[in-house]
Amino acid sequence: MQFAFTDEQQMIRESARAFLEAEASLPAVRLASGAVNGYDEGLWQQMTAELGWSGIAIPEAYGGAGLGFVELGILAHEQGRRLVPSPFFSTVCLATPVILELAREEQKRQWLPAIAAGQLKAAVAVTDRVGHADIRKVGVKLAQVGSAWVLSGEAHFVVGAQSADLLLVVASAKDANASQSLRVVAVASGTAGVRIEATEMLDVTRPMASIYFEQVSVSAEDCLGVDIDASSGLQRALDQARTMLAAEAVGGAEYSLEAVTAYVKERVQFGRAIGSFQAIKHRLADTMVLVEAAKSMAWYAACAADEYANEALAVAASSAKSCCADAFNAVASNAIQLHGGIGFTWDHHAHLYFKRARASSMLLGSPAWHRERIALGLGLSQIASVPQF
Amino acid sequence: MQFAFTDEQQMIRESARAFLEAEASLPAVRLASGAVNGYDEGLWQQMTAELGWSGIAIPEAYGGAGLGFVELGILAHEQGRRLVPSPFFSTVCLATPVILELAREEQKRQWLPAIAAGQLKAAVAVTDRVGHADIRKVGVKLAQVGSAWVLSGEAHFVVGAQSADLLLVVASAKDANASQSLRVVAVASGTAGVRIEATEMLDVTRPMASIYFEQVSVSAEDCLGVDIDASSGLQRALDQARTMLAAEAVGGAEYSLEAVTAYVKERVQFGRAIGSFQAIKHRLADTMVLVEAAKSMAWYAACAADEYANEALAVAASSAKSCCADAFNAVASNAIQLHGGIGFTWDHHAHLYFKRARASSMLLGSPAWHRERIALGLGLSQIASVPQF
Amino acid sequence: MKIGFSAAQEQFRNEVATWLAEQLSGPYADLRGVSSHTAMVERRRVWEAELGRARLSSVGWPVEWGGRGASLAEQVIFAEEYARAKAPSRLNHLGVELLAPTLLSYGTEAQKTRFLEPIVMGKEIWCQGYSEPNAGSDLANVATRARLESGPNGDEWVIDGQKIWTSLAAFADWIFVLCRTEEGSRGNRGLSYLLVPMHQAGVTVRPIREMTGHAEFNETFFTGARTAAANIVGAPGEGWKVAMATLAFERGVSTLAQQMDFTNEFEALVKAAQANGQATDPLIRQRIAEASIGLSVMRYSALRMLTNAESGALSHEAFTYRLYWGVWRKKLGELAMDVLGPSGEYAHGDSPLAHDLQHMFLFSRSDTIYGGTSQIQRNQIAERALGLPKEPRGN
Amino acid sequence: MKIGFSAAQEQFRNEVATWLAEQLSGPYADLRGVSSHTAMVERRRVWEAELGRARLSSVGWPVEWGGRGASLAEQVIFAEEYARAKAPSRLNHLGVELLAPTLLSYGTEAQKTRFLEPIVMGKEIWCQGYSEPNAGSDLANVATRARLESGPNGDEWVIDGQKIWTSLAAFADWIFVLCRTEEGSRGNRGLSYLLVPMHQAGVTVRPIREMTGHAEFNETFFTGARTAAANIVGAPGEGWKVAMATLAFERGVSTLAQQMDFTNEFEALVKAAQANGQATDPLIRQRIAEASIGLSVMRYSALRMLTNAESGALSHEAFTYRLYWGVWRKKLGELAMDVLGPSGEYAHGDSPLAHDLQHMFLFSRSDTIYGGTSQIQRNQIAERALGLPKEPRGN
Repeated sequence: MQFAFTDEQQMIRESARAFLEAEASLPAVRLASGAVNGYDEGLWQQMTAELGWSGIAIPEAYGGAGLGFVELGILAHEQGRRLVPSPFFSTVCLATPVILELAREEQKRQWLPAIAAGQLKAAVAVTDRVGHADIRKVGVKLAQVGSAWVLSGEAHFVVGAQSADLLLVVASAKDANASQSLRVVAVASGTAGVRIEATEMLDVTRPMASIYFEQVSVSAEDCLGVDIDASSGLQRALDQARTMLAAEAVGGAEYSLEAVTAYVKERVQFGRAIGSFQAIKHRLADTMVLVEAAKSMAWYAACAADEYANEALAVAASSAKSCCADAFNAVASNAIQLHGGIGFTWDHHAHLYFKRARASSMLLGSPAWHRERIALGLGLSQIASVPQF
Repeated sequence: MQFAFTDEQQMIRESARAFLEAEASLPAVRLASGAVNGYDEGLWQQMTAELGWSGIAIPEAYGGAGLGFVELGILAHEQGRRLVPSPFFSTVCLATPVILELAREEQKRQWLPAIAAGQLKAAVAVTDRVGHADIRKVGVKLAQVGSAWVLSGEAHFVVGAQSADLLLVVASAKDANASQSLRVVAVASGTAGVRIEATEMLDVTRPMASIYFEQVSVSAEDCLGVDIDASSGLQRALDQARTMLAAEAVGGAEYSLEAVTAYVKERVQFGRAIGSFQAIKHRLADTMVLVEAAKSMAWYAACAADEYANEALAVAASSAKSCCADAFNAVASNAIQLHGGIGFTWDHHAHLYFKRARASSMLLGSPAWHRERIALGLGLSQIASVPQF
Repeated sequence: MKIGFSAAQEQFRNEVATWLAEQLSGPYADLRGVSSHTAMVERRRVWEAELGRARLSSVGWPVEWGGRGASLAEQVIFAEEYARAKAPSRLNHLGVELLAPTLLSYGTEAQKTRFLEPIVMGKEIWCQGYSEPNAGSDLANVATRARLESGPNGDEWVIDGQKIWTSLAAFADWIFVLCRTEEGSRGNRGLSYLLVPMHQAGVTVRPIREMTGHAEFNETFFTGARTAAANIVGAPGEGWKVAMATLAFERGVSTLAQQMDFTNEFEALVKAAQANGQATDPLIRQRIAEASIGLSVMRYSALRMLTNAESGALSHEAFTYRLYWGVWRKKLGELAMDVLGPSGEYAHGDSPLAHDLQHMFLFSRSDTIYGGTSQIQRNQIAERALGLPKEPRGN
Repeated sequence: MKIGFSAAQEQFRNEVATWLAEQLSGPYADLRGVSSHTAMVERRRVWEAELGRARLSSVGWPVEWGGRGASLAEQVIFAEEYARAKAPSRLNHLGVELLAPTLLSYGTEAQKTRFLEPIVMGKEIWCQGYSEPNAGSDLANVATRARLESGPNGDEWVIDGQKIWTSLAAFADWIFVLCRTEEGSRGNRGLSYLLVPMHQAGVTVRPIREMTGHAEFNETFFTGARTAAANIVGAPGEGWKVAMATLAFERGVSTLAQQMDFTNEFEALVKAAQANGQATDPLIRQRIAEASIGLSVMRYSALRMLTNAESGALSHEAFTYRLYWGVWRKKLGELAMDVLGPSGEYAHGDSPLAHDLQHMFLFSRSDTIYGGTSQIQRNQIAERALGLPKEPRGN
């Protein structure tokens, strides 16, 4: 038990912060979000090929640094501070855990070194049109037709799909014997019958797309793993990704608080810095309480992503995801309020954080959905009516 | 449309306030709550026989003043300011509307003039052991055995039962043909087989009791009305009583706010009246927003109790009940906080209001129960899981 | 105290509803449901004139100024029916609801004669020039200057400075401006309330893009802008008093129109929740019920406020009303997004209904900022309604 | 960063758990679950001594003072197991957790020798004399006076004044008192930190009945109370510095014990909700989940805080922790009452479980008041952690 960063972790954090402060200013972030696929490929290459961020949590055997989710979380947190648009979340925080949990050895050897080297970008397609957070409600079907397999249906809110080389598609499978299971199918993004439609989102810093599968032929080998239901491994990987969203949210919340604190020290009204008014002071104090609480949760959950078995991880991940999302929403909302009129304008950074906070809180399960999941995890008996997303 | 007190209503308010300020100081209220049956019979006689409060909303034909729920609400509001313990709520705000809605003409002639004159006290037994707010879950059964009727079961949280002469017992009835209905049965409190057990409550200002019915023989004539299901009329009467609880809660909230405002102007810390600190000022401002909102709702609902048909009244009553209960709870809670340590002591008035606020909010349906009822009233389709109380 | 309407009042309701239905299904069908500040401006000028001709522009005004001298109850009815008919939001609401009452109280006879008729007939659209970059919450810190100069057109005020958050400025014909006319004065002294034509070289308008993506507010720059010496309301140096009176009119019957817009937004939200199944979620239901309670609170608080205002008193609920609705609507916005779920995150929603709700959510973030932040509102309540000590100014 | 425990640590856990289980099912079975400040005092003195003999009174203390020099992880483990075993709440927590660390930092060798052993062995129970009727939030306003006098027993401090909210004073043997030793001094200057025996004629204790119906706090009156001149911690006039150091120890490992109590309360609430069906109410479930998140927040915030404190820094989470738990527990109390429903309104609940939850609800109203109100906490956070300007004192 050692609930503090090691020296190595501290160093990773400091160098990541220094790098992003130099390379990912907020104007640059805005520019990147308007670029093709919504991110800056040059920056991405620096982050991956040069700095090795994409391989940080990949085992050394597959070309990574062999570290864990705490180190990955540090990188997610620093990118969250800057809202850096990049394929980092989709490829490194989401697809990589899915591969590590579910893929066969030869699949790992094929994909992981390429991800670690910054040469492969991946996305996970798991959400249906409504946005259900329950993986039993995926919108893609995998059907056995004779000896062939066919993928059809739609996936939505797929983070990073536009730029992905590799799509990991979660599908409900029915084999020739009509037995049901959940599968993850690897599909190259250029495959015939796969149509990727970029969707314009309120949060411009995290591009998403809808993907339509029209009778896409795949083979049994395209499934991750061999003949096993993917639910348990997928759930674990999703929970790991949720802990990374939590760390990222804390980064955004932390930056929002710092920026608005600096502003209220400068802005003068009634002949005083507005930060001298107790109403402002107390509001920021309450905000800081949320941020500090979220930090504790995010790092606890990052540890859990490494150390805990599935059920305990589920509770930790849901706790961190909802707690950090709520905190980020509240902080970003307060930041607009305390900036006054200027905080409501397009050119100010405040709304970018506000929109990212909301978008993140709706990604992979809303705070309410996660709280219901925690209740279930606490042993409170199942009920009829649960949040949809 | 005239949403302001008439001169007459204004006069009723002023004279009631002056009377209670003279006769019902907070120490007197404490004393009364420790008396037999938890109230001051002398004060009650003044309120009824002398001032005619118990007959204010009873039609002139039955010895009352023939006014309505707005006037009754004014009296409830003023008593709420002082937390006056008395049979007023049980007899005048609850039992009287039940009688007016459901009783036969001869029953009205028997009871209403006596209530108006302060000679009859009544209570309504409607809640089961769990405290369900749904009248379909009453804990008393009325069964036809041959040509006789027998009452058995329990009622709990019966306001004013200790002091009541007349009990109006809500029972689910099954007649010889096994057809079900809801009935209200009038039972004198001394009847054999009726056992009234006073229950000690957190809120000492509103005495309650549990009533046990052990094979109590009644006749068909003891039922209010003739052979009709009482649900609809009972619901209306309960909704009218809820609007009076709302008015009473607003009175308590208003007084709490006035008292704590006066305190923060006097109490000095750090060389300043604590009411000069913006944190305190803003907290009280937010509190006042709640109180003013609650006032608007309470008077709207009191009008609705007179003017609206059942369904619209249900929404108005539920809105006012939950809004005013939430406001009173918040105000009373803030009052303790802003009084600091002294507000937490037994001898200070703050906890009396705090406990009354909570007790009232749980009486005849919690805020959550009422909000669900509003949702239903808005046409949102029925759901499986609703609040129990 | 009574909430029902009389038969005569219901008759008035019927008349208004019929007229509106005819117009909005007939010649003005294109304007039905138009709510943005900036859409279809020219058509809405025509609509304003139509309302004026029917004496429906300001039913509460005296008959001699183009109104109907309607009672409070009738004004309530008009506001309800106007919103129910989904009539377009009032282009000239600043003229009708703020400037005109100010002129009726503080204007000269000549000013009333000159300005009221074009307002009531929709011929001149007004905007408001109060806030400045350094005079937001601290409005008395106004720095825009005006000086009286003689010239070929007689004495004129010459105005220099910058106003901000001037909604409607992009097409307004006139602006009422709070500016400093006494050199070296500070705070709320030495200010004057001027009426200035927008269509002149000295006035420049620059739209401000908001976080909604739209530009409903503007910056307005004055560089040697001019207006006749007579276009001052109240005496020179008494502008603060007049400006505060104008703000008080924000608590007028216009609030009822706004409430009906809120009701429409609420109903859209309920519709969305029913469509996507969220209406069966117990958590969402609670919040919908809470929002519905808020609508009633606002309605009956406004009625109390208006009734009390008739008797001249600024009563408690009048202080709390502004804060209440700002907070309420922000919560409504959050509820709307939770109802929509992930698909609410599409930049323009996935349906017109979703788009409107999303826009409401984003725009509502300013509801606790403009026209006095919630922090300023709480100061006002604490100091003026509760009598707590004043917040000290800095140096 | 790692949250799991090592094998050696799990071994220590096992040892502690076994010892506690033996004691609390054997000789001290009567003390299991005793949590009130004021219950079974004499028996709990014996228990304190038992803990001392087992070197479990203060496992983190140095070995020479009766502790085990336990690591932070081991202290966490001890706190967890102590609470899990439902061992009685620590009678001498003010001595063990506040005074002793203060003496270790600021006391003379003679004071350590005199006072530490009776604390660790449970022989002398301590209480705290800080707050006064006019020195609550404004603690520096202390008015209790002490002057040095010569007498038959040598030089002694003679103390006059009144303290309030002195929990445990009814049976404590000693009190540490903040008092004014420089005539005419104001604010935080001229104060001293004295150790005063309670069992003397000059000390009178009067219980304060709280809204819970119980009297867990007291007023303590000093009328010519005496203590030896040597019983001062730090120099005369430096009492403020010492007192503040004592308060900082409130953020120590004792917080872990408190958390485990919170966990027990939370679990009782869940049990009640399962028993009466409220656990199937989606609204209640959300709030239970939220409360559970708060438990994790507190646990991991405390671990961050303690880890950082080891390196000497008072970090951000240390400022926010106190406010967090006060607010959290108040919400837990409200949730408990909503879980219980109408039967929670019975004066003593309708079961022992309900009674405990109800008492927690009522008592929790003071959690945002005592030891610095939430308002004071927010000032501290804003000024010390965020660097915002200080609140000015009056006159």
